[in-house]
Amino acid sequence: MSMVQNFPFFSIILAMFSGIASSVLDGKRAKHLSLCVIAVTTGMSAAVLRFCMKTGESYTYMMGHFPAPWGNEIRAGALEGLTATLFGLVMFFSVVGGMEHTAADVEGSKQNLFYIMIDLMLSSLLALIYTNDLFTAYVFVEINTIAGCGLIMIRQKGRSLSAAIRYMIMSQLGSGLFLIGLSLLYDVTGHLLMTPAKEAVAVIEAAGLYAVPMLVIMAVVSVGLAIKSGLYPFHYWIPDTYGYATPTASAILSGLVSKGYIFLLIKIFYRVLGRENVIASEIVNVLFVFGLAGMLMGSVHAILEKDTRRMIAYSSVAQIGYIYTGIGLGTQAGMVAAVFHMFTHSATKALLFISAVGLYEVSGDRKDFRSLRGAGYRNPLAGIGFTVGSLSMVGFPMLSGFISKLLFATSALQSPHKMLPTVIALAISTILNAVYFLRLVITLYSIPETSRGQAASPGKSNWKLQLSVVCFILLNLTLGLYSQPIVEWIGSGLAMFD
Amino acid sequence: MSRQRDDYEKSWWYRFRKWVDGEMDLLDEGMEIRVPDEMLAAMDGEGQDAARHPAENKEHTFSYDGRGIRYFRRFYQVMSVLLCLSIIFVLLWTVAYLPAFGNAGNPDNNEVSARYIERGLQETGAVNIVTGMILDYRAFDTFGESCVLFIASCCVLVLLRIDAADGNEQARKRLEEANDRLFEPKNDVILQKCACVLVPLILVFGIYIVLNGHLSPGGGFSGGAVLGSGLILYLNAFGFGKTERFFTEKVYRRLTLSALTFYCLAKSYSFFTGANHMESGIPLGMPGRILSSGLILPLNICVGLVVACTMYAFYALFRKGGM
Amino acid sequence: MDTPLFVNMEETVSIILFGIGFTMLMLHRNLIKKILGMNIMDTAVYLFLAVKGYINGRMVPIVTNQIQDASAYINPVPSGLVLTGIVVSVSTTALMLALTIRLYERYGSLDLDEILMRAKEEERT
Amino acid sequence: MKIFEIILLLSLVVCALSVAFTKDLLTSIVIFMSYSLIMCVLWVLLQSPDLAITEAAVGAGVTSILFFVTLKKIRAIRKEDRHEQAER
Repeated sequence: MSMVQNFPFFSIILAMFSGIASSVLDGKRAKHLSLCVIAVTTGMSAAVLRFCMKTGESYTYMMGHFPAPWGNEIRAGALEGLTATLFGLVMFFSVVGGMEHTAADVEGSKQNLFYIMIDLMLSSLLALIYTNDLFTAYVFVEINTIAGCGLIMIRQKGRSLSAAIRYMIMSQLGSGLFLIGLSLLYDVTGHLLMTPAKEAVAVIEAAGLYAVPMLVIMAVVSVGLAIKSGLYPFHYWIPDTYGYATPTASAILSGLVSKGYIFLLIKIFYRVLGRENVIASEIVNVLFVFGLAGMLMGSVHAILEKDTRRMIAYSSVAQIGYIYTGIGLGTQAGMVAAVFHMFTHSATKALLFISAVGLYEVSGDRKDFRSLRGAGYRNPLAGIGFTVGSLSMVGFPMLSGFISKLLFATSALQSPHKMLPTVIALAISTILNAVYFLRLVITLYSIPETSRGQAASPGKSNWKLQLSVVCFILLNLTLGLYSQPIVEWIGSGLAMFD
Repeated sequence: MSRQRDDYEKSWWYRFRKWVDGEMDLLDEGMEIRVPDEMLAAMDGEGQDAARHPAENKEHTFSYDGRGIRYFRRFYQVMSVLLCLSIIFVLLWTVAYLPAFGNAGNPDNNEVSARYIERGLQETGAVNIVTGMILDYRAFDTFGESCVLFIASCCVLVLLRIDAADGNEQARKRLEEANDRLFEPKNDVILQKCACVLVPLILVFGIYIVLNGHLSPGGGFSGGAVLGSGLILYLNAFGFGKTERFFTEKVYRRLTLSALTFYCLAKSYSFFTGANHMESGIPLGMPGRILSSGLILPLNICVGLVVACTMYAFYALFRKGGM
Repeated sequence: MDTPLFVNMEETVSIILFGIGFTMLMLHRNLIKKILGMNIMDTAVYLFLAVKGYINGRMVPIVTNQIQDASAYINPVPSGLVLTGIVVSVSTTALMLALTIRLYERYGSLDLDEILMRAKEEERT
Repeated sequence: MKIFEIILLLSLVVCALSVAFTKDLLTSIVIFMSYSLIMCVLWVLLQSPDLAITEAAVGAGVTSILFFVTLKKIRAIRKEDRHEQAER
């Protein structure tokens, strides 16, 4: 067994341990520790990705002395490595970009607690990505939820407390449904590890037993995770949550946390329930319909919104809708598109949140987007970042959003029944996206009518934010320009799932 | 500039520009500013005026808001009741198709539980099979669970701890208000006498549960909770002055840190050796003895410490915003 | 008496309890009631799991008299899962109660709708 | 034994419903505590003493204490508010 194969385990344990150790460090040391750990785990995930691409197959890793159906297990393949690497990058840049604001938003003696949340969030995301055990997934879903709640309410100003309780209530509804789904699944299969559970499911399906319970399990698990990731009819907590948290937290919550749950859902579909069974059960069609509704309604809400950060949050609702539409298409190409859009969205949304903060800084921190008029001149780099993010969301060529829209359109063409609604919704939603994002961009570059611009402090050189904006832009361009190999990696990673 | 069209104000471009400026909505009615016609018709004359000029008369707009919210709430409630009923119905329908209760041939009684029972004693050294399972076979879950407890206590710290060290006047005032213990009658004799008898018993019982986790029902979690409730009783009877002598936030942090660190290192060692097919080299001892079953006993003690400290910390933080 | 719902009456009851808890968590406007509902929902799932481990006429999974036969003891797996679950639910309960205290300090109400409305008003002014 | 189990299950449902419909918060917390205890007895019947002991310590013990403290805290805050209003 080569050393690289230990890396998934090392990265999870390292992140957890740094969280535990941060409880006795002061804020500054905790921050450095957390940055180091994020960088190291990202490097490890990249090594795992390289290893899996080289050997061309995935591997499982025993957590303890006991093999598959008895002990816990984690599993790493190309898709896991890629996702973990990308999540690590996004997390690192978000933490760097929002650092100054974190220091301002969080009380002095509670700084280290913020970084504990970040560390444990990282470890739970990694565990959700790598896990091969359903109950481990449940435990880490809970860690993820609590850490997310901590990240929201650590800025105890504005509406963040009421946003946090709303978030907790919705998440607990989701967790309850997910847990009862797991219990039912354990009841009919007798396994908690994904590989033997899948074999048991295949036996059950072949014998035609337990048809009703299987259907209900699929429905309940999907609905539970959909509530937690904020699919359209369950999206009420999203705007408050993303709009009032500290910038790092908004970027991480919108970019990574909801994606972690979606990744888990895809993993359960492929590795436990079996893709054919899920497609045959019509559950994907339900997800498809809600995804389409989310695509349209999220954009409409965003247009009616005046606060920039809430606007970006509503746009997240629309993007989550895209991802579920991709899953709902039920084809391999649709799944690839969904995963690619997951990456696009986590890179772009984090960029938008971080650069929006950079623009607020120079415009006197008011909520209304009109105060941003001319901010693009006062903080040029953040303006460029925001423009790039908006264009990517709209689907401008060369940027990552364009590729994912292209993938959605081509995959829609392959499934005849769902082609028309997908393409129409894609077109309408693109236009709506263009309307509200371009409005913001125009506002940024219009000359302020009064001399209010001078009143607001001209951009202090917050080099950390600038750096992270540059890195995010580069990440976005990389996803857009080198999409071919990434799409191939996703394809081969999904193939390893079976 | 020279020539402006008469109907410029109605043109789309004008509207678009206004909308870009955020002064009106692209949709004709301006959703946030004006009230739909039916709503206006339903209101009386005074209300109509008020609704037309929301800025002038705040209270009336509020009543409109209230009505909208009430309609929305009614709709939301009906929909949620339907949703909940359908969930219950669907799950009950599922139960009808599940394997029968208490039947040995059910799918969940398979080779997994068989191996836990038949070889658990030899492989983990624990007489209590459940403890052996959660601390050895499926130890990663249990480690995650301790982390849930840890992060929850961190969140409660964020929410309720009040720091007066900065010399912040407001914080000090909040600290005084938060400590409601000050206003209570002290030295309640009945409570103190009872506590004198009960606290040692509870603590001894808790320690027994923790130490015998691998031999009898119980273990770190239940024993820790018992210990924690014993401490809470002590606190209630004798006040913070007594407990602060041996249990401050510093002690809490150090105990939790060392227990979780030991847990983390021990489990990392066993995961690492297990995955790389090496012998762990930890003796399992004679099954049934108190000093047996390898790492399970120290792990139980660690978990017990963490749980006891966390439960006490929850209570102290709820009570006075500090420890 | 032989209907499946009666044979599986423990499961039936646990599902009903789950429904009650779910409805309370979703619909009750009082935060403390919501949290109670969450607890009821969680314990209902644990009851469901614990019932799954039971086998008629078998013993507690603690090795006694050196008997190590799979047909002597009940299934230990659900017990382990529920033990983990109970601790998870007590942590979330503590967190949500702490949030409730802070919300009450701030907005002076336990009613979630009222809290949300006051939060909105507070922002407007 | 079956009868005893049926009675316990029915009383669980009754307790849960009365937690949901009781107006007074303190009463509903006490009922919730008894709900936990009934659950604990049921788990003893289902041959899982590990669960029963944990539920008795955690569910009926610590969770209920936390609920009581929260309620007490809220009442204290309410009283303070009233005092302040009276002073004005």
